[in-house]
Amino acid sequence: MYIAKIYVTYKPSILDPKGESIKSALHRLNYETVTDVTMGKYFELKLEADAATVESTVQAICDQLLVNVNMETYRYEIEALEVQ
Amino acid sequence: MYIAKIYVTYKPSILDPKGESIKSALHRLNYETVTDVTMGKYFELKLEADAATVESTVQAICDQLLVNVNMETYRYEIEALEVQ
Amino acid sequence: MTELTKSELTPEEIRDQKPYLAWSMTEEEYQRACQILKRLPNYTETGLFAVMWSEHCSYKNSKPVLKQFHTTGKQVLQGPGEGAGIVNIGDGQAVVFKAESHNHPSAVEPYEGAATGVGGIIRDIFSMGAQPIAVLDSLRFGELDNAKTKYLVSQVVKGIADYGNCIGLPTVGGETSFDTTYEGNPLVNAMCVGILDQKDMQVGQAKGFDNSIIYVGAKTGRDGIHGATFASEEFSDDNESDRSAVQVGDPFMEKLLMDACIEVVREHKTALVGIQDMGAAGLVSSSAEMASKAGTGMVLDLDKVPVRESQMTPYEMMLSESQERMLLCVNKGYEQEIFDVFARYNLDAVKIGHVTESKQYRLYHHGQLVTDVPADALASDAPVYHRPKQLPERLKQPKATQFQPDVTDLPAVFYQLLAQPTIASKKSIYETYDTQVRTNTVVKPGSDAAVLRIRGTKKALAMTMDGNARYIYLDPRQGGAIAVSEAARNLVAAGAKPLAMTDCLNYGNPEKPEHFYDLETSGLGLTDACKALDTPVISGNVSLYNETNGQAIYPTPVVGMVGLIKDTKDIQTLAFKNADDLIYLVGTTAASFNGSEIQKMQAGAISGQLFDFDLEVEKANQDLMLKTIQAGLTQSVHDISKGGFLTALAESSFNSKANLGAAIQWSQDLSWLFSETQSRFIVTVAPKDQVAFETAMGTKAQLLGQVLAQPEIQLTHEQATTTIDLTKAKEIWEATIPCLMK
Amino acid sequence: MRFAVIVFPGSNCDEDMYYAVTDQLGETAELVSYTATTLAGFDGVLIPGGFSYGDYLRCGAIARFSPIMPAIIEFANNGGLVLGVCNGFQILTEAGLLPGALRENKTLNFICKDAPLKIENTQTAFTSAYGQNTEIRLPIAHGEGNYYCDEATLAQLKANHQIVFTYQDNPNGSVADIAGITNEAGNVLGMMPHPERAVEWLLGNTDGLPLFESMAAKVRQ
Ligand SMILES: Nc1ncnc2c1ncn2[C@@H]1O[C@H](COP(=O)(O)OP(=O)(O)O)[C@@H](O)[C@H]1O
Ligand SMILES: [Mg+2]
Repeated sequence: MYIAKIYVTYKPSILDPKGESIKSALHRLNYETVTDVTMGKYFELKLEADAATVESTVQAICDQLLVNVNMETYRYEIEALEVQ
Repeated sequence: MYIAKIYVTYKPSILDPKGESIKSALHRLNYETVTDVTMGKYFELKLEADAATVESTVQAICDQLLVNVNMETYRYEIEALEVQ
Repeated sequence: MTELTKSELTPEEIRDQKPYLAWSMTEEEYQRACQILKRLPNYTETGLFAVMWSEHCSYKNSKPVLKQFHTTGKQVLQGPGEGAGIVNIGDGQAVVFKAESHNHPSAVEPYEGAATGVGGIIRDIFSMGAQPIAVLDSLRFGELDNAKTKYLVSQVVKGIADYGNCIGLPTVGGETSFDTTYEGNPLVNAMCVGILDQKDMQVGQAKGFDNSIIYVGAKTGRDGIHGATFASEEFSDDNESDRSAVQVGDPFMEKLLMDACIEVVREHKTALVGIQDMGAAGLVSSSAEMASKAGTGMVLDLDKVPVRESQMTPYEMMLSESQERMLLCVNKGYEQEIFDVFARYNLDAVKIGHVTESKQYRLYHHGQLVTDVPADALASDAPVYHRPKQLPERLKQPKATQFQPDVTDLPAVFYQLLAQPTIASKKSIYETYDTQVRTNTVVKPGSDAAVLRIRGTKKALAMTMDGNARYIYLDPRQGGAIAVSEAARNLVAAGAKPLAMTDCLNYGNPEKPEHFYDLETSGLGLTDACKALDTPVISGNVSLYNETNGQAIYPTPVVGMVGLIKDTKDIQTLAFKNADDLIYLVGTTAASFNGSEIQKMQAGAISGQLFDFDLEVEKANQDLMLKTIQAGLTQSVHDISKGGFLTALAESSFNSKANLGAAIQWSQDLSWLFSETQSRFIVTVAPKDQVAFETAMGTKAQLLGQVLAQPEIQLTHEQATTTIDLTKAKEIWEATIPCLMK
Repeated sequence: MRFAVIVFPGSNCDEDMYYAVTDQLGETAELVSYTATTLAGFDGVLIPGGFSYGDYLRCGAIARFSPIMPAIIEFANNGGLVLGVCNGFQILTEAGLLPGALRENKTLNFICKDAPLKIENTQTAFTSAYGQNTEIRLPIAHGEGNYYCDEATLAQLKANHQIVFTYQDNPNGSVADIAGITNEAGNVLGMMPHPERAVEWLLGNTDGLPLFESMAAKVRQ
């Protein structure tokens, strides 16, 4: 059993209206020290896969479904879970 | 300069319809090994704060704005960035 | 000079390496640019010429076709050429509308492509000083039998929904159809309608020497660079990855921009000279056009342009298609009051240049002159091509006989027809659109046309988007005329007098003579009907090169039309109102099957020579229908289109509040229940109005039966009665698209 | 009576609300900017639908920090009538004036249609003009109207009769079919359906009008 943690964010050139609007809200709340906000997606997947294939499966899932490769990039971490 | 990475997910007791819908989509795509999907939000904040206050600032930002504590939980990591 | 500009090719390198070919600029066009300048253009200048001379910005291939359009009428206040057209609706008010395609961006990135399509067309409307009141969307996809198409449908619909819902404009109508021809090349056309007091009319001109050019709205990023040339190219599998950053829409920003611009137009008339949105080819297109139209020149200081990313080159800034930006020309000395308005909306407003006498278009960057070209050369003097045409192979010897449907098991055929995605209910799509925000929507999606009242008056506007490409594929001229007629008929059915139209001309590569034939000939067909029905073209948009791997879509002109309802009491819907009302068929039916839905369903594809169509009959039927509606003699009116009489009859039942049905005596051939003969309406009339209605309509209307209290169609033909279960039929009709989308 | 209709950046049902209480109800109203800091002189506060600040983080999350919010909270705490519709409801929950939260619809889609509703409590300041056990239809138009609260809160809502409207045919997954609730004191109502869109025969529905009539009657008492 594995858990994959996947972080998806916009590519640098893509407008991130959410991040912008959160940043201005934080400035209005006097968190002036915040210079940059990006908002992305976070996925946790549990997989019953074996060590040999888990990484390629996670990658395929990202490319095919979770991530819009036109606009987004991603990174992931995979951890083995103790089987209960 | 610090970077805070913040992960927000629904509390475990709350049904996550997006996660469920992604799981069924993955099953339709024959990723049968995926047993569980949660989807959350991921924020990256850059802060010009000092070591003494950065953590409390990040916590306050989460509690006040980024997270709805009625239904969401969060965790975060803070890293110092090299000043350029 | 900065690092980045240094790495750009020199004029000589451009001449030798010809990067412009990859920007869809031909060798002759490059030579033409050299001649105009009497020197070699630099990198930025070459980019400006390439994008401004693209089909998308210059209409260089379609201009000869557009020239033939019927564009005048006493109702027209502003014809084609500005951001949108304007039509008089009396009382000092006007309606403003335009349609636009976003096909290429939506094929690549369906959510953002569709969303920014909606955003773009809304900007066109408020750039005329009008308050947008409604959005419509016309969508065409491949068959719903594969995951890719389902993905496109869901994302396009979500993109339209999210943008319109968030900005707070109701999406009130449109059409959705499915045909294999659109598989690699979906069509996403959006239309926006606005209202204006005639005293607030605006134009996108930069007049008056030394007046200020002010940039407002979102910051400029590297998104969509060369989007306009990209829209003027065919798709092929090998350029899939080679695309610049996707444009992301920000409807929240646009809401602020819209409100601020309308405030400026209404309340700062002395300050404002001209206003234009930054659409395709962004800053260069808006500024060069504003100067060219006014016969002036312009100087812009690119260091003042608000940017989102660092180290942007002049080339990138000028060609960026970042969304939610506008360009204003403001009288010298009045800048501050304009800045103040935008500041209240938390929007950037920055003076980036001024109008000059010289007619030159000059750009400075880091103190250097980086562009110095005649403004007209970029805009009004772009090349125009008269493309050769050739009768397409498919039209050479079409089979004259009409397809004969097999209706042995009539209910079964009918249920199957209702399960064709093009016929099936689109509720699962339009229910994701806010159709009521602004509380003017009297008739919501699902009827022939949407109707919005004009607050404070007795008037209302009816609006629709229509176009049956199958007919045009079989007969470009007649098909073109039918597209306009059908739109007008939908408005008449709602109780409106058609006023004028806009269009999206979606075609294949015009450099191929057969496609140019389709474009030109269907254009003539549109014109025939525009003249006959007095619905001039007041705005529109051309989308060519809709091809994937060399295969073009059906020639698909989409017509957007708006009509005026003088008194809200005349508003009609297609829904049956009361049991025992009489059911009439207006117009005559013939065997019209080539190009029909039933031909596609039973034969697998459309073919043959299109059925006959008579514009004079169309005009006469519409006029009489409208007069009779205005006389208050009708309970419901529905135009008959795809699927024919029986489909239309069922739709009137499905939309009725009390699940009403119909008893019908049919004396013609049974299969003609599915005929798509044009110029027809189904009308219900209260029994008390029978005599008056029949007197008014004369031989045009034929009594076929009456409305039933229960949900079934009892169809009597040659003494035998067939019953169609409308509860079952409705279930099929409503479940089809949601099921196919799973 | 005099209503304040609050306008946040991104509000888009503000004018609809304004026309509902002026043109249709015949009372007076004023559009009040989010930058205002006082509500002196108003008898009722209407927080309209829309997408305040784009609803980019969570619906209503950013709007609740607007300059007008302290005045709204004070107005509510003094017993003034506050109605939040759609985005207004979301803002009221984010601001803590109402319990719970609104999440994405279980269908994951925006839904715009008429929803049949049951009025669970006709004794409130917002529903007294409706008859007992009335069933009404009001338009809904939202992507995030799925009401959530924990068990304890739900029990309290029930015990205090704070649940005012429920869906007959739950469209969005709301806990206990909840479409609208009041605060404990009963002077703050949040609801997802749009009463201001149902006040005119021409637009096909007047089921929303008694809600505003109830508010006006309460103020005149
Ligand atoms: N994409 C859409 N957006 C909004 N409304 C739509 C859409 N597609 C269909 N509709 C609604 O459904 C009705 C029926 O659709 P359709 O069968 O395509 O129309 P028609 O044949 O009358 O032109 C349309 O008149 C319109 O009100
Ligand atoms: Mg129709």
